Amino acid sequence: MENQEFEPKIVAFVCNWCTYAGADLTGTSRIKYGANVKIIRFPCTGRIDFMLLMKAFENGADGIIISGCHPNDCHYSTGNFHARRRWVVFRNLLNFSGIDTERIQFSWVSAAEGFKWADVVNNTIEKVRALGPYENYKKINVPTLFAKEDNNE
Amino acid sequence: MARVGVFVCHCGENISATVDCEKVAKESGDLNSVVFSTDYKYMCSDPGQTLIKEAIKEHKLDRVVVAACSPRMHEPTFRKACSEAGMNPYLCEMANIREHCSWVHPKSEETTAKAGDLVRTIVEKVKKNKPLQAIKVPITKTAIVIGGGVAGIQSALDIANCGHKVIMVEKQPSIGGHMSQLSETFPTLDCSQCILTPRMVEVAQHPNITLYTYAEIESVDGFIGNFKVKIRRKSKSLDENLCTGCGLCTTKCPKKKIPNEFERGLGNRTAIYVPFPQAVPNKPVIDRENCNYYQKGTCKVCEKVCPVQAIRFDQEDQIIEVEAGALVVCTGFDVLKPNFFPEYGYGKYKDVIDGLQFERLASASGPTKGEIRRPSDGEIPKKIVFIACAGSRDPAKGIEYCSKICCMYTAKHAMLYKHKVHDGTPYVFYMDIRAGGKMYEEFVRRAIVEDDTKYIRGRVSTVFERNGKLIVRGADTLMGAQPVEIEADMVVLASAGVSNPDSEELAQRLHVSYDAYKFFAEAHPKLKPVETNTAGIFLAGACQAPKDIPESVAAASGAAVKVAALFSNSELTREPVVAEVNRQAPPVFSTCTGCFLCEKVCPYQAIEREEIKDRNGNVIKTLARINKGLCQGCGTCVALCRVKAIDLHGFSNQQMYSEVMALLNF
Amino acid sequence: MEPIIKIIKSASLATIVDKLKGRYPRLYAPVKKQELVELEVINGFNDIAQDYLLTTQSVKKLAFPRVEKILDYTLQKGNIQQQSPDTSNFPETVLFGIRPCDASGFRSLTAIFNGDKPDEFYKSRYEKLIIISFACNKADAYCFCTSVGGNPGNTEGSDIQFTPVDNDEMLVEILTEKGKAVADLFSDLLSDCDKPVDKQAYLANVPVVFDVNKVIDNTTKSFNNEMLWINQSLRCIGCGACAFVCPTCACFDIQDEQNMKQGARLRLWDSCGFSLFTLHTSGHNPRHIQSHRWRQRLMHKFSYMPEQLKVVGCEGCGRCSRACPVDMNIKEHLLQIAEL
Amino acid sequence: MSDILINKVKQLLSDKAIDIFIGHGEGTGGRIRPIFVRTPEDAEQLIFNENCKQSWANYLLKPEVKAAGKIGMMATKHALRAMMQLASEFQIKDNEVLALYWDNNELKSSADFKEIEAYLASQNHDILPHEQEMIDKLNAMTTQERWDFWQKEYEKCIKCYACRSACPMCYCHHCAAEGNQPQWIPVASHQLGNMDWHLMRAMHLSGRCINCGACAKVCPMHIPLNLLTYNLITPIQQEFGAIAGMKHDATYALSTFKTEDKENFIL
Amino acid sequence: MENKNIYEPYMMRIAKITDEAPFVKTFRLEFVNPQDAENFSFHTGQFGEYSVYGEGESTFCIASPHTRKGYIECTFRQAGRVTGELASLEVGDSMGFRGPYGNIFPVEEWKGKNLLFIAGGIALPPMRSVIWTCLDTRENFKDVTILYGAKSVNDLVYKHELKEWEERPDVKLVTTVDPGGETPEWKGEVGFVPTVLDNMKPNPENTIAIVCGPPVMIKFTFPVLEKAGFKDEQIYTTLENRMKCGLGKCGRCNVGKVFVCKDGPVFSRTQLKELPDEY
Repeated sequence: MENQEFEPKIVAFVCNWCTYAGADLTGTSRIKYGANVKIIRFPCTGRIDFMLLMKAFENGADGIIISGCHPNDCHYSTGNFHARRRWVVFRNLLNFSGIDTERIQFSWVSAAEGFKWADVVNNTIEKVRALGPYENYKKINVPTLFAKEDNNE
Repeated sequence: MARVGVFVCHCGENISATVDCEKVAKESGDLNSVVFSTDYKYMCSDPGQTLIKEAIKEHKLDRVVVAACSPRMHEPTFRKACSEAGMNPYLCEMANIREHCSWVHPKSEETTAKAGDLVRTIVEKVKKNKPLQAIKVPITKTAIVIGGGVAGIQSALDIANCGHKVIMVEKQPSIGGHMSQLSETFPTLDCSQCILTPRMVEVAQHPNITLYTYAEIESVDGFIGNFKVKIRRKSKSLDENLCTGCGLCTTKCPKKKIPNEFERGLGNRTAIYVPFPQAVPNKPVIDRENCNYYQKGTCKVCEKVCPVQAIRFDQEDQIIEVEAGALVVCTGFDVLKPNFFPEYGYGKYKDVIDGLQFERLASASGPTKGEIRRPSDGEIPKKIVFIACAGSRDPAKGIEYCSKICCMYTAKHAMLYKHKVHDGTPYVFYMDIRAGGKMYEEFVRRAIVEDDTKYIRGRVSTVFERNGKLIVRGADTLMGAQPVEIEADMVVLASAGVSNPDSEELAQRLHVSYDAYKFFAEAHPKLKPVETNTAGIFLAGACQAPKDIPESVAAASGAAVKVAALFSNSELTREPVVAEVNRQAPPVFSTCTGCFLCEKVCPYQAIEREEIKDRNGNVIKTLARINKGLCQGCGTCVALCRVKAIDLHGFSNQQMYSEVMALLNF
Repeated sequence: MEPIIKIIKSASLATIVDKLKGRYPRLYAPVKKQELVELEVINGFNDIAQDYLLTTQSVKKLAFPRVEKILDYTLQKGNIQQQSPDTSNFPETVLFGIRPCDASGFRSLTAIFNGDKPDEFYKSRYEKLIIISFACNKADAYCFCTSVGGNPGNTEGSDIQFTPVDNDEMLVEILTEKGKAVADLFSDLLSDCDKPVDKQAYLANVPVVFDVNKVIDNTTKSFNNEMLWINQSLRCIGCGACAFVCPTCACFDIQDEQNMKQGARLRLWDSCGFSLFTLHTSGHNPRHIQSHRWRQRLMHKFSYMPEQLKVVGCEGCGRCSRACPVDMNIKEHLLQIAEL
Repeated sequence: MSDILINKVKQLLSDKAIDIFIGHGEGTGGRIRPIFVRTPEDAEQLIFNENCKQSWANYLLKPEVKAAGKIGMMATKHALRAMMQLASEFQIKDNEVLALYWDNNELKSSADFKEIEAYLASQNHDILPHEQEMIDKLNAMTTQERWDFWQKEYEKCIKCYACRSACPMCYCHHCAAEGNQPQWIPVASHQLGNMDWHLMRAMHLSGRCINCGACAKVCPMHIPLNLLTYNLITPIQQEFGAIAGMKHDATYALSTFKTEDKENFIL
Repeated sequence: MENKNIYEPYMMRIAKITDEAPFVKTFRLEFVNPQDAENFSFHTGQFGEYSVYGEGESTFCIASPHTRKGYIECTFRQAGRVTGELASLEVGDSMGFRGPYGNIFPVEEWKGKNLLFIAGGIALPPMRSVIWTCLDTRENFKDVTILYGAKSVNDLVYKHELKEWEERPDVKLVTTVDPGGETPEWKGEVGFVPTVLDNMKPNPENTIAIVCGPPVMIKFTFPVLEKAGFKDEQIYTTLENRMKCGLGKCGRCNVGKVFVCKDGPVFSRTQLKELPDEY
């Protein structure tokens, strides 16, 4: 029952030239999607530092969307190819460390794909909602820092 | 803290219909560092902008967040407004609460809350913004045009006519390119040389154009506006200043049986030669590989006969270094090599030729003076089979693309043949006829209807010789794949247009990217068709992909305009969104470790090496440095750098980190 | 107070642990965890490691934790509120089965933290510690407590000390009032010691390797002996393992962490072996090479602390050498210095 | 073996072919420790036996060692790979470091990258079977089990950075963990700070790890850190065809790309 | 006050901000709690730990003289995480201050003597406190000379106070900038501090020299003073090392056995000579 109430927090890391523009088109076309997703604009997927993804989970994100230009369409010609390689490696590392890669959705959304963006967002919301809140991080983050009781060894 | 002003736009009803703008403005006023916040009907309107400007002055704002539409729409507008109020424009950021919020969500608390989240995120970002200055790069107003084909000629003339200096570099002894080899051109059937040669001469005579033929690009360094280019002028063994172009040497040269490249091997030339009579410059070069003197040590006939003593056997290649602000690459294309078609017997049967060879046969200045005669015995062929898509659209041959020009020139060839051999029968095997273009379809129609060309839709499986005839065996797919066999006197292959054999090497020298077929890649296939991903280097003509003459010329003029536009200012102003490698006082110098893993990741070769030297000139450290002229600000290096020694202005680590923190906390 | 000597059956240890646990839920004892022996809260006697030399980490974390919050604050706009964490209610904590060198290690920490302006966090935590040590009946090649003034049966810093003696019996020394109060919990299990026990005979043999006073003199004199420090530290890779496992290393860092709503100022372990330890923002580093940092480590323990705090900053537990990735055996280095 | 080595090093030092030699020496209680030999006499302390598996490549960039002059090093397979990887990252130059290594019981010496590459090409570089077993075991777990496994391990970490100090590829003089603008990695060694650190380090070593295992061997808390980076070796080799430390001029796997790289996980 | 947390800062409010030079600012801080203001006292030469909540602490000297009560001032250059955040604070914002720590300039002992202040770059702030202390009790001292140098005209801090000192008849002020750092309007000296000092031919008679600056400047200034005849006990300086606690506990600021935070930061050259080169 609780999960039905649960509205996941999702951060979208997107490139300026394709997905951000695609999301603009979603807006211009008045296609609706969930308000859970908030977009952070990067110049290129190649700029997206894996540390930022880690920080997102640490600070309470339940899901992450990373999206950029389709291969060969990168505004900077190759940024997304480099990003893709890093994702392959990073996903592997996260998975190995027990971090749920199901909560990270990678996608290519072009400036023309307003519908696709809405789909990606809505599907991700559904998926993450089904997975529930990301409790693992919440357990290790909050108590160490801000709890009032003495947690030292 | 910083003094941030937040301006929430209603965008008429576009935002306020679903977002409670007043509430967003009020709540953002409670954010740390926000000293002023308000909402307004239309922020982008004149009164809206005035509102911002006045608030900046009144509340001494040093940061501005406009919560409105997409920054892709109005960021320049608001930055300009802030700049007019005396603020650094790069301290203004936009929160997109229209496209990413009000338009995609229903009217609800959540939608308003989301707008608030977006504003808070951008407020935290803008607090970490640093004042930036637009980057100014001086421009050397000289363009280098690489390749002297029709595209290069057009481009060079256009740029030169705008009043800028042009250096044209041509690999061959003469400019003119493939177009000078053509007989007539489709769809007008006007004489190729008649329209081209006057322009070739114009290039040679233009006061703004310096022409280097028999020359190649050795290296390219620098960046837009400031290229340093080394050109290798291959030795012509000739003092060009003395040579009058009388041609005596070429007639006296004892080596006369060298296959002439210009005639595609259908004619011969001498070792000292001018490629074709209308060559520009019309001065010979010595082909050292075929010259008796260079190969055997004796001869020097040309030297003896030269009335002005212009022959220089000891002349060496010369490297000249020039500075240029832009480069236009017009290196053209090549035709697929014959060994690609063992099944068509090219190279095995003399009467199987390619399209360019047919052009030479049909050319009035060609080896047969324009008569269509078989290379084997000089007979006039009565039946010619033209095979379109010889290599093109054939994944098995590794060429998946359509060479685009073959349909048209094959129709032209059939027409020319029919016009010259009235009782001849042209057959064309084709896959599809692609005749998009002004008067193109009509042209093909004419070949079929008026000139009675037999078009057979199907592929040719093999060509072989039987009783002195070339048997072309194929299938007619319109007749239910019925086998067809034609006894032909001659076969012409519309060989695929391919990239030049040295295009990959050149691309690497120019630092431009190229596709799987080694054609040069444009920066954007639609919106930047003549730009490359390296700023200041442009493309035109068939070096990008097979193109016909009008297209090449149009692209060449397009590239010329890009160059002229670049040269219209003495400085280039660029957005300061560029990466930078940090620098610190000695003994640290930088956190950069000099691993240079970033070097290869940069799409623009903007990462350079800087050597830090001690007082005695010993290198103590080698650090990465970003060339601001080349950097386009993608930030791929920033995310790669392990020590975070590189940061991207406008999207810095601090800014992005703050955004993530602000978005998720609260 | 005069130590009270008692005897107890080894078999009663389990009962003692139960009683202690009943009274002091925070009962720490060495627990075996694969290759490690860690000091952890135990649930019962069975959790306690049977056969151990030393805990991998020292016990200092109970009074000087890895991460200690020293300030709390909220970050509302225009209204920052700060609050010092409450140090008055740290729970009473029993350290059971730690070694004499650990117990005496608090001497150095106390000298640093409680001298001058006392550090409430350390002071309050330390006051709540009840230290029940076990004298060592074995030692390894790294042990050198006897060279720095300690011994395997050193009672300094302990409230109660157990020493295994013959016949499955243990000698119990009740050393402080605090210890006496604790021992009252299991006084029924204690029997009087009818004849004097030669405790020494049951202790591990840890030969004296060097004269600590020689070390103190020679380190003090050798500050400028660059080659000495370079040769000793050439293989030092500059990690902080030695400092972090050391029972007396007290250097710390202060850092803030926040989540935009609230934050905390934390005191964290730090190590003089790190190159960043002394790095100025300008890039200038007073101890710019590892040999200087190694020198600092030895000078601090064997020159500065004896002079200023009147304690030698080393208990001879040998943890630093065991933890050292490159086998820098401090005993050897000190011997070298003693023999200068 | 030790005798051959000692004689060789003596000769190198007396010929002034090298100024300092990094080799294996006898440590406390049978441990192996690195020793630095500057004179032919000191070379007597060198040993080499089946326990000498450690790589000392992390010393090649240490300022004090570099200041001693030309470096010679007893190089294990991993040390040689570290050299190649360092060379590919422009940290050492050809003919700068003289490596001694055993090739079929023959002591070879070379400072030439090509020779070392040829030797490396003839060797097996797989990670050890028990390490692979551990990785497989972890991969067979559920995500939550893996999380729990690693949290338990991270909890132990005291952030002494021995893993970083011992790693031949962690040569950055200003580690990202120490960057504080922004403070990417919490300085505190609480669970979160520890996890951040280890994940970041693993990511930074992806495609660069030469599986010497030093990080895990030196960890005073016995955290199997090497598994984090080892686990990435296979995918990087399979997906991108890259193995670290085999060529002195290799391109870093994450500095390049292929248009056909895997993307089945991208919508 | 018994269980006082030694790490708990005074809550301060920024009363005034002065931009001194590029990336250099001066804050005037007032105590939020009036009780704190009353109990607080310090003496020139001492320093403190200034903190931005959420970012951390940073060490600077107190740049105002103890003769002026009710507030303290600090001047800092924006360089790291904490100073970067400090620089973005505004008048009215809260910050923390822990202190005062360290020893003091023995101003009492200097009574009746000539004073020669020599400062370079961003090292004028610690000097400013003692300069003002002496000027506020001007009658206690004889000649007061101030030599101050910076990289360029732009980098000179306390420009308005320099002007004030320049105009005072009872102070001799010499300002200098490094060669290349001068502007066309510059009327001061051009040259490095030690060179300018040498040219000034300072008279050691009954004079105390107080030197403060980057390590390089100090290293080159001492020999000049020595040459001029200054004895070690006539020369004072103040050191800076990285600090965290300010209480002699965290273990990083020591120069040999001496903790800069406890035993310093003020040292006479006699003391300094006994210390190893660890600063």
